[in-house]
Amino acid sequence: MKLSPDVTVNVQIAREHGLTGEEYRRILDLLGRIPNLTELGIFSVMWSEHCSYKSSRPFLSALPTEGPRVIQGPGENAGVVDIGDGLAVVFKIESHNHPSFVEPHQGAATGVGGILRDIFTMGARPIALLDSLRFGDPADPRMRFLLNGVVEGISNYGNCTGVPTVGGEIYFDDCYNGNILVNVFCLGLIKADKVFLGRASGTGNPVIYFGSKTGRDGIHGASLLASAEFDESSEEKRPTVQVGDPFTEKLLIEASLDLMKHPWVVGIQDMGAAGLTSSSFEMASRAGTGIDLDLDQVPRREKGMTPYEIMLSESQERMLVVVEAGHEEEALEIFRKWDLDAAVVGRVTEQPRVRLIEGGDVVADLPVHVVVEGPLSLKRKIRRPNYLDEVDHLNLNDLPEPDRGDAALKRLLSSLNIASKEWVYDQYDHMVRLNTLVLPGSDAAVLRVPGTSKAVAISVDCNSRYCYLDPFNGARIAVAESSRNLACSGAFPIGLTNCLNFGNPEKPEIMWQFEQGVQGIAEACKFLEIPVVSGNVSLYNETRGIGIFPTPTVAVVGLLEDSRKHMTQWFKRTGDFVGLIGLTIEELGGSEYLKVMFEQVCGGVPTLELRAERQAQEFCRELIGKGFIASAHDCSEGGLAVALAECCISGPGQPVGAAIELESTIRRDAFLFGETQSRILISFSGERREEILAAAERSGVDFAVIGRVGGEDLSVTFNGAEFIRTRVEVLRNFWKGALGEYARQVT
Amino acid sequence: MVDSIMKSAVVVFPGSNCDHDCYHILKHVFGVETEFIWHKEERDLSAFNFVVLPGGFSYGDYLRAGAIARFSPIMKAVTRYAGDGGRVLGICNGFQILVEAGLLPGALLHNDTQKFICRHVYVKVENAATAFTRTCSPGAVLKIPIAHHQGGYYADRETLSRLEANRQVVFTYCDESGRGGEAANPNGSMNNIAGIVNEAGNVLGMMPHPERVADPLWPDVDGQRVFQSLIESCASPAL
Amino acid sequence: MIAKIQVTLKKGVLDSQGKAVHHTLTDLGYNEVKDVRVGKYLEVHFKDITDVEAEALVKEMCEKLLANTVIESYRYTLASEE
Amino acid sequence: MIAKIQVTLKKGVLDSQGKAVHHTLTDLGYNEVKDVRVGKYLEVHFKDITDVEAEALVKEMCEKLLANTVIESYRYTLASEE
Ligand SMILES: Nc1ncnc2c1ncn2[C@@H]1O[C@H](COP(=O)(O)OP(=O)(O)O)[C@@H](O)[C@H]1O
Ligand SMILES: [Mg+2]
Repeated sequence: MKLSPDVTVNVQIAREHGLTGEEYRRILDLLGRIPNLTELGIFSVMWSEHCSYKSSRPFLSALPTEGPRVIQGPGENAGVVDIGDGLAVVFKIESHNHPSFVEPHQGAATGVGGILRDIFTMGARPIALLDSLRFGDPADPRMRFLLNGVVEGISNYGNCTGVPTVGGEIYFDDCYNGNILVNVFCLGLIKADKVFLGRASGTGNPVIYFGSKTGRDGIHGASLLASAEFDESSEEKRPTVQVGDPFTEKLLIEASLDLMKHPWVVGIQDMGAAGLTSSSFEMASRAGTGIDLDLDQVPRREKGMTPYEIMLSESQERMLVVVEAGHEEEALEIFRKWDLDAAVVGRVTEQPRVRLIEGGDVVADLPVHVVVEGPLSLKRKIRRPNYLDEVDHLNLNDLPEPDRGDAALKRLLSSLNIASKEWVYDQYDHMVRLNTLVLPGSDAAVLRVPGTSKAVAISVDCNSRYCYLDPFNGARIAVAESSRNLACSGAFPIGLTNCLNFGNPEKPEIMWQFEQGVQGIAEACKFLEIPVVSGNVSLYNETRGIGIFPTPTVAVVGLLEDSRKHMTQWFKRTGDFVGLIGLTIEELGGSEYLKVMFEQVCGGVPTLELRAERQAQEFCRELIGKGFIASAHDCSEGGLAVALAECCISGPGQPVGAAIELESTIRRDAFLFGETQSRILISFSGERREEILAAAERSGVDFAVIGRVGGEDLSVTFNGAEFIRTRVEVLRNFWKGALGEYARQVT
Repeated sequence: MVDSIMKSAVVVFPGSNCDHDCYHILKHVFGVETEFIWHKEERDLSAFNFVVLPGGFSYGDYLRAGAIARFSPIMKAVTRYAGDGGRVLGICNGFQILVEAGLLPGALLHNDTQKFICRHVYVKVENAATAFTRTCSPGAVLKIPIAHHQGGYYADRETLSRLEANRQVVFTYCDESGRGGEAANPNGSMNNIAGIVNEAGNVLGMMPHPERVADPLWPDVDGQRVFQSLIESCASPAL
Repeated sequence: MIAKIQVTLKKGVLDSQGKAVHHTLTDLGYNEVKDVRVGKYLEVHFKDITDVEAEALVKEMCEKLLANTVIESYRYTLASEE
Repeated sequence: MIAKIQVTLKKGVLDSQGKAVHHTLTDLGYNEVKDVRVGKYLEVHFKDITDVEAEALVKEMCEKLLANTVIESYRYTLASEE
C-alpha cells in the first residue's frame, strides 16, 4: 500500500483510520462519492471521539452553562467569565494522558503548550497554570520515571513560557497503572469586550499560518498505514510523539497578543489536535464560510510531505489567523519581529467548502458542514456496573478501633496522596509575573488581578476513589471540594471547567459512570450556582480491559473583590482559638485511612449535603471578609486529623502546635480520619470568639470551638482521653519529605 | 519615589519573561521612568541612568542559558554602556547573559540538584558598599526567591580569589540567621555565590529575583534594597 | 575501558535547539551552515571489563536510561582508557 | 561536509549531571561503572566547502558560540555527508 492520494479508499482503509463501517457509509452518502485518502484522513480526525465528542455530547447537555457573568460558555476554545472592571477571565482544562504515558516529558510539555494556546487564542494573556496528575502504583519503578518526566515536562514548558504554575494535585492509585492522567488547566486575563473567536469571516480575506514549521509529528492514521512504506526504505521508524518547543510558544504568545491589538484581525485559532484540519474546518464552520488552502505555501520542516501529512500533522506551536484583506503585510511584519515562520496560505471563500490546492490542482474538496456536523452522536448503551454491589458496604465493626491515633496520623501524612507536594511545585516557577498572592501549599492559589483591587482563586480537585465507589456523589464532592477550597481562600466561585477522564465508552458500565459523573457535576453546580464554561472529555483511558477509576476532574475559579482579604490554611499565632465549621458523621467509606491502614477501598462515599456545604462556604467567606479569622483549611483526604496537622506544619515558618479537645459519641477514628464533607478548620484570636459564635448562630451552621494554637505538639484528646500527641516537628518531617524521597529513589 | 528625570531601560530578549515584572517595580513602585528596549535595536543607551537585563529564558536557554542572547544586537550597546561606566543589573537570565558576554567573570552551571528550583532563599550582603547594595547594612540577610535551572556559579580558583580579594562577591546564599555553608547552598554555587559585581563596580549579576519581593502588596519586600540602592547611587553617585 | 556515546534526536523529531543554534550561526554570518543538530554526548568509564561485556552493558544502559528511545537514537564506540 | 563536535566540561569543573547519571547507574546495579561525564554533541552540516575551510570555521564557531571555554572544552571531527 502506498501513502498517496491515488490509493482508492475503501471500507478497510476507513477502518484502519478508526472509522466504523457505518460511519464510512455515512461519509459516502453525505459526499455522494468516495473520498480520496487525504479527505478520508480529514474525516478520520474530525469524526474521532477526541474532536467530535460523539459518545459524550448527549450527556453534556445536563451541565448548567449559563450565569450572569458568563460571556462565553462551552463551544469555543475556552470559557470566558466576567470579573468586573471591564475584565474577564478565560479558562479551560485539558488532558494529555496518552502522550504522557508514551513519553512523559514531551507528552506533558505539549499538554501545557496546547492549553496555553487555547487561552491566548481568545486574546487573553495566560497568567496561571495548574496541573492535575494521576499515577499508578508507586511501587512500580516506571511510575517514578513517569512522575519525574511529567513534572519536568510541565516545569520546562511552563517556566520557559513565563506562565506561573500555581497549583494542582497529584494522586497515586493502582487503577492508573496503565493509564496515567495529565490534565492541565490554564487561566488568562482579557478585556471583556476584546474576546477573539475562531471565525473565518469575510470572503476574500487572507488566511495566514504562523508559528513553527509543519513536520510529520503525530500523524496517527499515517503511522498505521505507513509501516509498509517506511519499512522498505529501512528508515528509522518515525516516532509519532510530538515534541514541544516552549521558546517558540513564548514568541507565539507575544506575537498573537501583539497581533490582536489590531482592529483588522478577523478570527484566530490554534492548531490543536488534528492541526491544520481542525483549525481550518472549525474556523470556516463557525463563520459559515469556506477556505481555499494552498498547501504549497505551508511552511514545512521536512521535504516531500503529502497533502495528507500536511493536513494531519500535529506539529506544535502553530496558529491560523484570518485578517482583513490588505493587512497581510502588517501581520507578516509582526511575525518577522518575533522570528516566527508565517505565510499567507489561503483565502476565505463564500462557498462553504474547504478546498486544498497543491501545485495548482485541487487535491481535496469537502463541504464544511459534512465534516464538522456530520458525525452522528452515538447512543451508547448504559448499564450500572456489578462491582458496585461488592464494594458498597463497609461494616465499621469489622475494623478494630485504635487506642491512639499517632501511628495512623504519621502514616497518613507520609502517604503520597497526602504528603506535601513541595517537591513538585518547587520545580515550577509559581511566582513569575508577580500576581501570585497565595503560592502553592494552601487550599487554593490566589492571584491578584493586575490593575484592580481584585484577585482570582483557583483550585483543581477530584477524588477518584469516591467516583469509583459512587460516580454521582464522587463528582458532586469534587465540585464541592474545589469550591470549598476557594471559600477557604476567601473567594466565591464564578465558573467551572472540567476534564472528564473515563475508560472505554464502548462499555455500557463506563458510560453509566460517565452519565453519573456528569449528573453529579451538574447537580452540585446548579445548587452552588457555578456555571460550567468549558471542558474536555478523555475516554479510552483503559489498558488490557482495565479502566481507570472515573476521574471527572474539576477546576473552579473564584473571585475576591478585595485582594488583600485572601486567606491561607496554616495557623498564624500561638494562643489563637481553633474552630471547626461543619458536622462530623460516623463514616470511613472511601477514605485514605481505610486504604492506608486496612488496604480497603469500599463503603459509601462521605456524606455531602449541599445545603450544609453552601452554608459552610458562605460562613467561611463571611469570616474572612470581616477579617475575623487568621486561617481557614478544609478537611479533605485524611479527615480532621490530617487537616489539623497541615494547619500546624504547612506554613512557611516554623511549625506550631495545637491542643484540641473533642467530645463525641462516634468512633474516635471516624471522627478524626473520616472524610465527611463541608468541614472547615479556622483559627482566630480570643477577641473574635464571641462575634464568631454569634455569627455562627445567626447563619445556622454547625460550629464548635475545639482548641487552641500553641506548643510544640499536636495533641488531641477525645472524650477526655489522649488520642494523639506528637511533636509537630516530627509530623512535618513525615509529611514534607515523602514525595521527594520517593521521586529520587532509583529502583 | 525619585524625581522624574531618573530613567531606566529593561532589555527584552526573545524569551525574557521577567521583563514586565522589573518594569512594574521600577515604574510603579519606585516611579522611575522605564522603557522596554527590544533586543534587535542597536541603540545608544547613554540617556538611561541604568539598564536591567531581566530574567527568563532568552532563546529558550538553548545550548546554554544566555549563550545566544549575548549575540543580540542590543548587547553591543550594553557592552559599550557598561564600558562607559553605566550601571547594569542582570537578574537570573540577565546574569547568565552577562557572564556569557564576558561582562562578568565565571560561568553558571546546571543546579547540582538537576532540577529547576523556585523558592524563597536567604542571601547575605557580603559587600554593602556597591551601587547595588548601598542601602543595606553590611552582612544583612535578605529573603529573596530564586527560580532557575542553571544557577551554580563557577569560576576557576584564580578568578575566585581575585573576586574575593576585590570584594566583588556581593551576595552569598545563607540561612535565615546568616550562616552559609552546604546546607544553605541551593544549587551548588562555589563559595555559595549568589551575585557578583565587575571590577569597576558598575555591573552586577545575581541569580535571586529582587523584583519578586519589591511590591508592597506582599509581606516580603527585601528586594527593594537592590533597586533603592541603584536609584540612590544614580542620583548621587558618590557614596 | 570508555564508552563514548552520542545520543541524538531521531529523524523527523523537531530539534528546537539545533534550529536556534543554526539561526544564530546564520546571524553571525556563517552562511555556509546548512543544518545543525544538537544532542548529548556521554562518556562512561568502566572498571576493568572486557570489550564484549562493555558492549552488552552499554547497550542496556542506553536503552534503559541514557537515551529516550521514543524520540532519540544512540551510537557508541568503545575505547581503552587513555 | 559535517562537523561532529563534542563539548565536555573541563576537568575540575563539577559535572553534576554526570555524577547524577553515575549514581543512578550504580543504583541500577551497574557496579562496573567508574565514572560518567555528560556533555553535548553537535552536528554542523555545511554546504559545499573544503576541509580546510571547514576546519577554520568550526574552530571559530566553537570558540565563539558552541562551547563556553570558561568551563568547556571541545573536540571535533570532520566527515563528508553520508
Ligand atoms: N501537581 C501539583 N502541581 C502544583 N501544585 C500542587 C500539585 N499538587 C498539589 N499541589 C499544591 O499542594 C497543595 C496541597 O494540595 P492538595 O493536598 O491537593 O490540596 P487540597 O486537598 O486542599 O485540594 C495545594 O496548594 C496544591 O495546589
Ligand atoms: Mg483543601
